Amino acid sequence: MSDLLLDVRGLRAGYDRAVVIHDLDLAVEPAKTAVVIGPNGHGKTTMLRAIAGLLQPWAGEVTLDGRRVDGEPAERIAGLGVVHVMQGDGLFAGMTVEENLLMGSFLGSSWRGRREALRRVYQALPLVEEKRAQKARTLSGGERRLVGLGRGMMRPARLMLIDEPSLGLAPVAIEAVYAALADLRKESEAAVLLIEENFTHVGGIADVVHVLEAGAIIRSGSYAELSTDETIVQTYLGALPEAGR
Amino acid sequence: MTAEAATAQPALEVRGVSKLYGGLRAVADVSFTVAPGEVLGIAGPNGAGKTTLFDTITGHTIATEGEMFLGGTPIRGTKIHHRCRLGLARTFQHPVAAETLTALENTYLAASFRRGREGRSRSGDVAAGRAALQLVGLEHQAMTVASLLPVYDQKRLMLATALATNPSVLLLDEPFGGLNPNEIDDTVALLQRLRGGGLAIVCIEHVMRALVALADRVLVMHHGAELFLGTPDAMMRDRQVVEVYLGASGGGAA
Amino acid sequence: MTDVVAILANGFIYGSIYGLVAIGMTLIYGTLRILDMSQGSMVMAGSYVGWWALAEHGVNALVALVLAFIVTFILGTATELVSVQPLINRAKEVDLEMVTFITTFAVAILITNLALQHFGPFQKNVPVIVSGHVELVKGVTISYHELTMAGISIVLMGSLGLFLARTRWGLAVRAVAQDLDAARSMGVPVTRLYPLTMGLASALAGVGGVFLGGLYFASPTAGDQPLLFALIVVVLGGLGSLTGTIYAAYLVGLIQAFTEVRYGTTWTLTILYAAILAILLVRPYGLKGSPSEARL
Amino acid sequence: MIGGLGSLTAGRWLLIGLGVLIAAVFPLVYTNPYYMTIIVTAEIILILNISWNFILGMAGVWNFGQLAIYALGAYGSGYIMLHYTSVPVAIAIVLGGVLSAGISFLLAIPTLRLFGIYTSLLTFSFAQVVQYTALNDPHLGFSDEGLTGGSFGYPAVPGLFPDYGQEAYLRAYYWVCLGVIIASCFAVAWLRQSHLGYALRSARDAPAYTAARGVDLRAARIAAFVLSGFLAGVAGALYLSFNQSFTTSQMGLTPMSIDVTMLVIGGLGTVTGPIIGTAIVTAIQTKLINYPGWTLTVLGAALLVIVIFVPGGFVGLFSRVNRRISTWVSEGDEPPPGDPEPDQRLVA
Repeated sequence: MSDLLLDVRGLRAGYDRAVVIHDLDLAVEPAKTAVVIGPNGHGKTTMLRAIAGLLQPWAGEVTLDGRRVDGEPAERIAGLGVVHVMQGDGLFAGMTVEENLLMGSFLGSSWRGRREALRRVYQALPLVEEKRAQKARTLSGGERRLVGLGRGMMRPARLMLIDEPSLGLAPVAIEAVYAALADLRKESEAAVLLIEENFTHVGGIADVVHVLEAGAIIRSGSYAELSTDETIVQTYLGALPEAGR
Repeated sequence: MTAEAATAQPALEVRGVSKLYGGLRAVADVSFTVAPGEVLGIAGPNGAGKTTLFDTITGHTIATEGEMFLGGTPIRGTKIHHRCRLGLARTFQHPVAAETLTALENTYLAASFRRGREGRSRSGDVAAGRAALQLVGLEHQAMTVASLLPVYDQKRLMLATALATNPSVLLLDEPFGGLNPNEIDDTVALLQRLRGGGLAIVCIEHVMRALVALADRVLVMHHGAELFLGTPDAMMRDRQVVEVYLGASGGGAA
Repeated sequence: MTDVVAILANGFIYGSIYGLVAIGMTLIYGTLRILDMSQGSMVMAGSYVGWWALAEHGVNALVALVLAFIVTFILGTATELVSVQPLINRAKEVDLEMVTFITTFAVAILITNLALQHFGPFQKNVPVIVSGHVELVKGVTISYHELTMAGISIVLMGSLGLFLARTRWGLAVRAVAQDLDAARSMGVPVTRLYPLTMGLASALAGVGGVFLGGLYFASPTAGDQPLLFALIVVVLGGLGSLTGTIYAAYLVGLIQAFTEVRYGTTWTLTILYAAILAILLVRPYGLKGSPSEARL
Repeated sequence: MIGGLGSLTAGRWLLIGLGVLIAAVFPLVYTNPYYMTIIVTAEIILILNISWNFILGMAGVWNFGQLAIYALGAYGSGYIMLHYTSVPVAIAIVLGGVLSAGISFLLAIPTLRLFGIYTSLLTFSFAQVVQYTALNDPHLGFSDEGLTGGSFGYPAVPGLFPDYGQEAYLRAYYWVCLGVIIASCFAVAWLRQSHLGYALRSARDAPAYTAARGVDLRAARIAAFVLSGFLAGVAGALYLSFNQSFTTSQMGLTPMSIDVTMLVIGGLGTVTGPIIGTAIVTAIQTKLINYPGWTLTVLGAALLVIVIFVPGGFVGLFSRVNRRISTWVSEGDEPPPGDPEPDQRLVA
């Protein structure tokens, strides 16, 4: 059991007494990519924020590399090698793209180390280098996601938490974001926990897929198994379309 | 929804409404009408502009362009409280009320501005407030301070204060969010009863099971614009909707 | 002609010192989203340190300034830990912006009256940092003390700007101001950053206090006037906007210099606050400020 | 019948009746002039605090200009007493209140366009302008002592009972002020349960929700400004009449901090809060009168401790269940660009 990178047991969390996550279990193996899908309003982002420490879980255990982290503040969990690419983009609107990236390596080592990381991200994401001097607020949705991702790559990570990278993006922008994700997975051995509402793009990168509904994981399996599974359609469309049967 | 209801004066008409934040088109040229007694569902992924559309109709945000009519009267530019008194009521995504007042004091205050209220009589307003609590099954909590109510009761209180203003159009923002199955069924039954009485309902919702059971028509929004407007069955068969929600393969569906 | 030179010279001097005191308030509003009403009492504390170091112990000027910086830095950090931090984790049930207006105000009352007990109500003369003066134009003289005050204020403001723009911790302060959750997930230790930011802001006011002590005197109420002026500057400049604060500081300095030459010192504050009333009527968020731009 | 005065239990009525009785009989028993002067002054400050508690505590409007409105009531009534001696003093005092109510109305118009900390800053600035104008007024040159007498104090005015002996004078003012206190407490208690009262309290708790339920927030808050302004003006006029003078030291940071402490210690937004708070703080002030600086140190510490550690009183009252919604209370206040669906992210 202890070889798991991230082990979530019986997680319970919510806002103002409104329970959103009910008794959730989830495991992520080192260097593997787990994807959690499910319709909106069922607790995906709440789960991620609870794991990342931005939200105090009400019950349950979150273990990272065998060490209990539930209840720890987000800044300490980040220090343990967790990178959280937030929903929307979580960029610092009033700062330039490069300043945003440098914030990504706030926990990084030396000045030189940060310059090196910057060079690496620019090489991997040429578009981000092009916009380096622009204020983040002037970027389009797709550009912001790429900078958010680039910022996540600025420091070595044991676990990357990525929150709906395709949110509100045009198809071409989604392609670019997922291409960057695929490259990222190739060269870094960090585990990835990615949540997504849109199911199809995850095929290329998901080692295992979990379906979250009403605050708990109801199904898990490989992308192939789940893509023909009827419960998925049930969860998403509320009822089986007659014509489809 | 019978034919003549469609030709009668629509309870709510929205024509070409847009909302821009800098370069971002949060709501892009949306139009629809809702007849008395009809339920229009609004669906769409996060960031599609649903709540922003609501806010432009209720006046919490100024629409950049477009017109809105409540039972024929234009409401663009009127103050929030005027729109309520004209018959437009809304709920919020999070249960909210005057938390230091009791449940009945909340519904009494709302009832004191209800549409078609004749003469100033406090006992009349209190009675209307109590009736609204009964409607949602909260009369036993009348004297409880709002902040002490459990979350489901707070959601019902918010609905009760909206109904206390005797609206002709009711805008619901994720009424089923965070509810368990039988709470969802109770709420659907209540809304069915209300629409029977001629109330037009517009409902943003993610819980598809409830939306499909309730809505006559569904408006699916994506990137702030209308992606689909039609019956729930047609929605499930529509390629674009399935793609936006499920992606290309759409599982066993289309 | 001499009037114009006097106005410009005095305006420059006043603007620099108000900038130094007000920039601390803007730094705090930018990061913590609160208005620190204890900033005036930090100026007062600085003036007492100046008096203690220079008058009582004849320490050299630079050491006195550094001492004031350190003392008020500690005082400012303590103020945050006592009057703001306990409220932050209750952000849900408490309106932080409003309640801290009261709690920092309470700290100001506390510090002012502790000074009153310890040092007594009488004004204490603080020696000037450097004596002598220079005559710019016939009839208009500026003391070296005032010039060094303006010089050091500009140096400090400049280095604060550089710190925020170039250093790792400076970026972190700006990041916290713009998106707290995102900054925390970058690993920024917010519970340590908030007190240190308030400490830094108070230290700037403390150094200002030593200079103002030299110009006027050290007394328990030495902080009241600077607080009133700093409030004017911060509102004029738009809360949270650094550059706006610096422009506003020199604008207020010039207005004060002008009214002093024309109407005498009595009407300065009245005219300035009337200006604030007018500004807030027309632009509810101050000259440069606006809801979404209240970022550093 | 919801709430309303009728809802007070018989026990509460007995308690109130007893309290009023004791207060009324008190001056017949106790006549030490030094302490009686302190008590009458405390009564006048209590009237001011009741007015401030109504706008700050009940209506939830961050008005830091109340002391200036209180002072303008004094100056207004003083002007009438001095220059229109035919007008009976009692009427002059009421007219002082009317003047303050008018000024509060004018102050309300700009203040209610602002949000958050800017409301405090605007009203605070208004108070500073009034204070410094009055301070410099003798040099204005209208007449040798100007309109307000500045820091030297308003020129002697006849006041209510000009020819009474000291003991009778103190007792008369004690009863007049007691009458005003009882009347204003009942008025506030009645207002709190009135339609306006519910609208104000609801607007304080959740502005965006209250507007969506048909309440005209602006109109309700302007009414609160005017009512609290009138009472503050009467308090100012009473102070001038009782002390025969009114100096600018009545305004400014120190008196304001003492009054805020009184409101907070007593429990902001409650009917009895100002009574308890004014009594406690006045007792502390009197006890520490010969230790300069100690009073305010103790009060500053008390204010800090109570605001932070007493969840019930002040802190709980100003809870914002969801600050994001309440900041959108009126048109034009847009969420930060690039964040079209801020609420969506809260749940999932």
